[in-house]
Amino acid sequence: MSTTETSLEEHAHDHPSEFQYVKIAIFLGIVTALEVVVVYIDSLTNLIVPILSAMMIVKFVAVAGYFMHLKFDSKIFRRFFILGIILAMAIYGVVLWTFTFAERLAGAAS
Amino acid sequence: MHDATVEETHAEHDPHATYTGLDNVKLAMWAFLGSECLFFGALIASHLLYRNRTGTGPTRHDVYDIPYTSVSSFVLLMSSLTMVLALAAIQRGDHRKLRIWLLATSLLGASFIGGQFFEFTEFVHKGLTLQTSPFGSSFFVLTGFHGTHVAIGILMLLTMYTLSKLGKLDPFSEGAKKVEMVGLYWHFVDIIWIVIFTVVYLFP
Amino acid sequence: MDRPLRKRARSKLNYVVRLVALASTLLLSACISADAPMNYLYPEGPRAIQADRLWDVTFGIAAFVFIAVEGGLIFILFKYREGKAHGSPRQIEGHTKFELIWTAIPAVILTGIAFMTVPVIFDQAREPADALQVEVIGHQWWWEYKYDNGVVTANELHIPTDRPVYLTLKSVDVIHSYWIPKLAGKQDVVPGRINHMTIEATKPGEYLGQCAEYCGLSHANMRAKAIAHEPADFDQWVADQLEDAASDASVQEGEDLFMTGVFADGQMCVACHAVQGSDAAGIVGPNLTHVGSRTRFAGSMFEMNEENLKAWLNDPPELKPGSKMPQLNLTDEQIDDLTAYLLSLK
Amino acid sequence: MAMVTTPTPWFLRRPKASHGIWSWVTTVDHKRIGIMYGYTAFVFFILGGLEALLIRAQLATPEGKLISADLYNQLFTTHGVTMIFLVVMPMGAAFFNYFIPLMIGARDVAFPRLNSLSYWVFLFGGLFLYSSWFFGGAPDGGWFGYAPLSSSAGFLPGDHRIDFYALGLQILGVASIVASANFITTILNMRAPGMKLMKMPVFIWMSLVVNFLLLFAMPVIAVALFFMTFDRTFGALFFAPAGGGDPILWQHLFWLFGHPEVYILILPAMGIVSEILPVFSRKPLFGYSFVVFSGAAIGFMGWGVWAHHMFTVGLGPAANSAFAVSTMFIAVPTGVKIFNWMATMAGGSLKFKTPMLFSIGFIAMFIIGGLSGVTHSIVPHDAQQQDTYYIVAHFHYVLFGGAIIGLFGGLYFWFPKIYGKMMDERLGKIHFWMMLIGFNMTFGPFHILGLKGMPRRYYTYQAGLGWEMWNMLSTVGAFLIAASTLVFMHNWVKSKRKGEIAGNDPWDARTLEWTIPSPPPEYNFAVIPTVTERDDFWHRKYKEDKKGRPVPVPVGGSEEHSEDAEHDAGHGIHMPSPSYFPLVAAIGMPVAGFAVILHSWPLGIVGTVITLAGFYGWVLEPATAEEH
Repeated sequence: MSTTETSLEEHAHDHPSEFQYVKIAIFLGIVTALEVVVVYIDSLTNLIVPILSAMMIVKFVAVAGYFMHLKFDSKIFRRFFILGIILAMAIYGVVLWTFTFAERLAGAAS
Repeated sequence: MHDATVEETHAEHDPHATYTGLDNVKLAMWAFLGSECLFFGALIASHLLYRNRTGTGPTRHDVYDIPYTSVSSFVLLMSSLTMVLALAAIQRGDHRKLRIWLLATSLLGASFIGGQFFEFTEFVHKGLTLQTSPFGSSFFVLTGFHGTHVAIGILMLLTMYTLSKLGKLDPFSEGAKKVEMVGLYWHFVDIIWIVIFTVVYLFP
Repeated sequence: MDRPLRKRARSKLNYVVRLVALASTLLLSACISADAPMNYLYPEGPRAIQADRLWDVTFGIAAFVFIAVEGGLIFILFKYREGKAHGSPRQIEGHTKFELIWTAIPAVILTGIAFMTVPVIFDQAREPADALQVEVIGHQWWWEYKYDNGVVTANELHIPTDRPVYLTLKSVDVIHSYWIPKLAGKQDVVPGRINHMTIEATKPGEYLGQCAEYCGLSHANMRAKAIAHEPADFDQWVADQLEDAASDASVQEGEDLFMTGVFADGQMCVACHAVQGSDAAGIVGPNLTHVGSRTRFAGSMFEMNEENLKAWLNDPPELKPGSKMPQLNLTDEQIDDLTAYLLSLK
Repeated sequence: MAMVTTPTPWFLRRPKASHGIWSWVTTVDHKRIGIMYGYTAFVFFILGGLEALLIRAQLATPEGKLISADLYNQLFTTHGVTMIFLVVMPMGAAFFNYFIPLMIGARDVAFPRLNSLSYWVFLFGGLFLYSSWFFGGAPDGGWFGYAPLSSSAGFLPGDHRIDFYALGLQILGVASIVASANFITTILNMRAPGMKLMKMPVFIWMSLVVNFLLLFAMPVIAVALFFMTFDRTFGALFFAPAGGGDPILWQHLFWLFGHPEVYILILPAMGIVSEILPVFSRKPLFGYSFVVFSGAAIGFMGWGVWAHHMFTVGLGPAANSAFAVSTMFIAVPTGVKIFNWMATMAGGSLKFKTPMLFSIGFIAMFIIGGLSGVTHSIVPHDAQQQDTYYIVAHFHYVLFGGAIIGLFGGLYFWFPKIYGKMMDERLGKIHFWMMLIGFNMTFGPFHILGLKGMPRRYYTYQAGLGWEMWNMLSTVGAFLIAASTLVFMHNWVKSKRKGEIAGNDPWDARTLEWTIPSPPPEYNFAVIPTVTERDDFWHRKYKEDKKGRPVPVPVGGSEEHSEDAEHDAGHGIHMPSPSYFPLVAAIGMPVAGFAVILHSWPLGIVGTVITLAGFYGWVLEPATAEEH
């Protein structure tokens, strides 16, 4: 995608070509297939969550960056979106943390 | 939806139309999508909290059919490709291609929803309903809200299709903006499914 | 010109008077404790005292800040009122050093408060050694107590003095909150979860409490009481409670009604209430084994006496909105018999 | 000017009424929508106030017999829901609507029709909530609607009261989300040339923060309310402990919304006060950037303190400590604001007009609320304070002594701009002192009641606990507040009719809205201003001498020029045409709400179809009315 790197924010229409879109879609399909394969590999027990998360993030970034043009559009859009994502992960993460904490306490008590 | 009126009142006096130079609708759309992250975040977090709370009902290992769901995930993923091709078409002013890709996107979206409907019925047959366990409640409400988003997206795609057919998506720069907004929404729904597929279905 | 100025000055004077009055009433009221059995600024148990010490320091700081800041505000209002100032004011946009100072000072004070608070939070969460274990169960709208020694009672928590009591809190319906202000801060009683709290009294006596989490129609009527005894008296109380209900021939009619009577809509006393040593083993309502020995009943709403009990049996939901105990359409005679029986259960 | 090639069908033609009720119903003018928001919020303020008076009358004496437990629970719930969702939030929205475009030099908001949608959705949401009084009773689970009391059937009397709560708030949430996206876009995109972010008035900054908070907080409560509705209506088990659900999840989701909500309520008032103080001190706001950043910091930190509402829930000492510390430190940016306001007044030439009095009252009362807030963060003692009147005292000092008093200040300040007349100063001052005294008399005693152990949400209390006198005092104070409100209403009506003519700039103020006529013309600015300074208007009027004192710029500068331009330009400006589709789209929502309550699929379809029809009309109607 090096040709698109040069595109400036003002030129929002300087998108990847249709062929590049197809290539990205094929890439996404392959990653999805890999995800499913990984699930069935028993020896990965401890690594499976990080591996799946990494692949999920790759897919996420590909769709947001290329199909949603975040890579090429104004930074403000990206900030709005990332703000939402980070805020959501932070607060819901803490919520889940307080639950596991309480559960551990309850587990110790009973 | 696009608000042509303001554009006009502004365009008269200000060639750049907005302070930031960014389109109003697109800015609001991204704000809305930021907001949606919090919405789906809450649904996903609740599901994570409850995914093992199955009571006497079936667990996720009892009901999930990973190969099946990965096919429908793939379908939704590909609908993002057709969506982006639809946008590229109208940006070239090619309404015929636009309509083809819009239709293709709607069909892919519809088959995803069809697949989800089938999956839901399967789960109910296996004894998992909204009332079975917190796992069931959170699964159906999360995926149900996602499905609702897809359905609304299909409605918007078909609206764009009809508008194009009626010649109401002109001039094409205005029309392209409308399609772009629908596209952003559509891709967002796809992105959410990427997360749901991995976190809800694939995580051990 | 002179009049409005004077008027302005007067209105500012009112302001000062009002503020001073408010501050002094606040301080004054804190001193009045004798008439307030639930005033937690006068704690009687170690945990409540520990919390109160944190309050004393924090309130002192807050009172100081209050006087300093409100005083500063009043000073500014007087000093810079229109006409007093010399001509047009200088246009000052800000002063970074001042800004940083008044960002830093509160931060430092608050850090101090944080260092003071956090250890107490952890300290109070710890289970004390050698504690009396009591399970507290919240019901809409009364408290049930189950002691590890087998005693089951309601509304009144009997405890020994100078020994920590570790409460295990459970709820059968909605969220309640268990609170005996003079002995300890409150702890929510959450259905599906198990919470704990420790209370302890240093002096024998009665300590009032109440449910503090909104729990429905009669939330206001869900009172509690802790009764602290000298250890020997407490042991005696336990021994009494463990005995079966005394059977007394003079109240035989009431007992029969209680055990076998079928009232409005097929209701029976024993469907909900238990009396140890009899066939009555209901679990919906309070265990009545020694109900006659309690000082209050119906979520501690009423003093236990003949008159109140009769009024209660006549129409419970009228006296306690939403009461699970229904209107049984008892005749006066039935009420008399039942009352006599219940009061005999000492 | 719109080229219409095919004739527009009648139902898509844009309405043209410019006078009368129909013109208000179809208006998309931000000023008219602002006024409608304001009046509606005020009507709800009266209703919420009457509920409060009933509550206070019941509690005036121990064992009060005025109202039943059942009615009391409905009253305290509706009082809370009303004051938060139907008074303070929409009153803030009224100011956003009317003054954001005026203060940033814009002709309208970014999406005028969305703006009208917000209003109608808000109105119908409010009416939907209040309709519950006629269908088996109002919500009675508290504004916080704790599960499982509210989420499971059978714990509260009445079958559908809580459904009205869950669905009503859901509808109101739609209004808020739509409005927030609209205002964020407006503030970022519609600013006059030259108005960089750090040249925006503080009120605009606070509005921006508030709208981001709304944008991110409303979806959280939406999910919680959906869960509640699913539990109640479709038998889901999200919060049902018997089925394995956890009621604490509700509390997390509720307070994740609920705490940012507190700042949603207070920040508009902080913005208003930050505008009023400089005007009546004749000095710029002290430490503009500190005030702005502390506002943004409050916005961020507001997301990290929610569990301090849950200290007694049993989250464990680690979580409690973490939230105690974060709660303590949110006092720092709040303190910064207070010190900056005081420093703004220091060295000024203070004019004690009514808006200024309210602003000072705001500061004085907010200090009390802030300090009691700090005492809540000492967790072991919060376990005593929690759910007592001490907490009630705290948040009334913040939300009444803070938000409402600040908003009243805003009303007095901007009334001349809205109606072109001055409000009566004498009545205004009477209102202020009555309200301030009544307020302290009502809520001051709550501190003492709380410390003496009186819990909240009690429809009755026994004698002999030391609460009698303070309750009576509080009740008397509540009626004093009510009386002061009557004075305000009298003043409003009287001044609107025959107040002194205000002119463009009665206060010698600082921001752009005072450059245009009062009331502003439909198009606001004949010529979009170009901004060079913070408080641009002030700098057009005054230069500074060597000592930094303001010196009037000689008359004949830019101002007269713009007067001329106004006469020329006013005719050529096309404002967005009115539309009735926002109204149509909004009507469908309460219909769908009733459908859920009645379990009626047909009605649900009707509601959805109405809303969809509204949106389709919206998309398809021409950009402007046909011209003659």
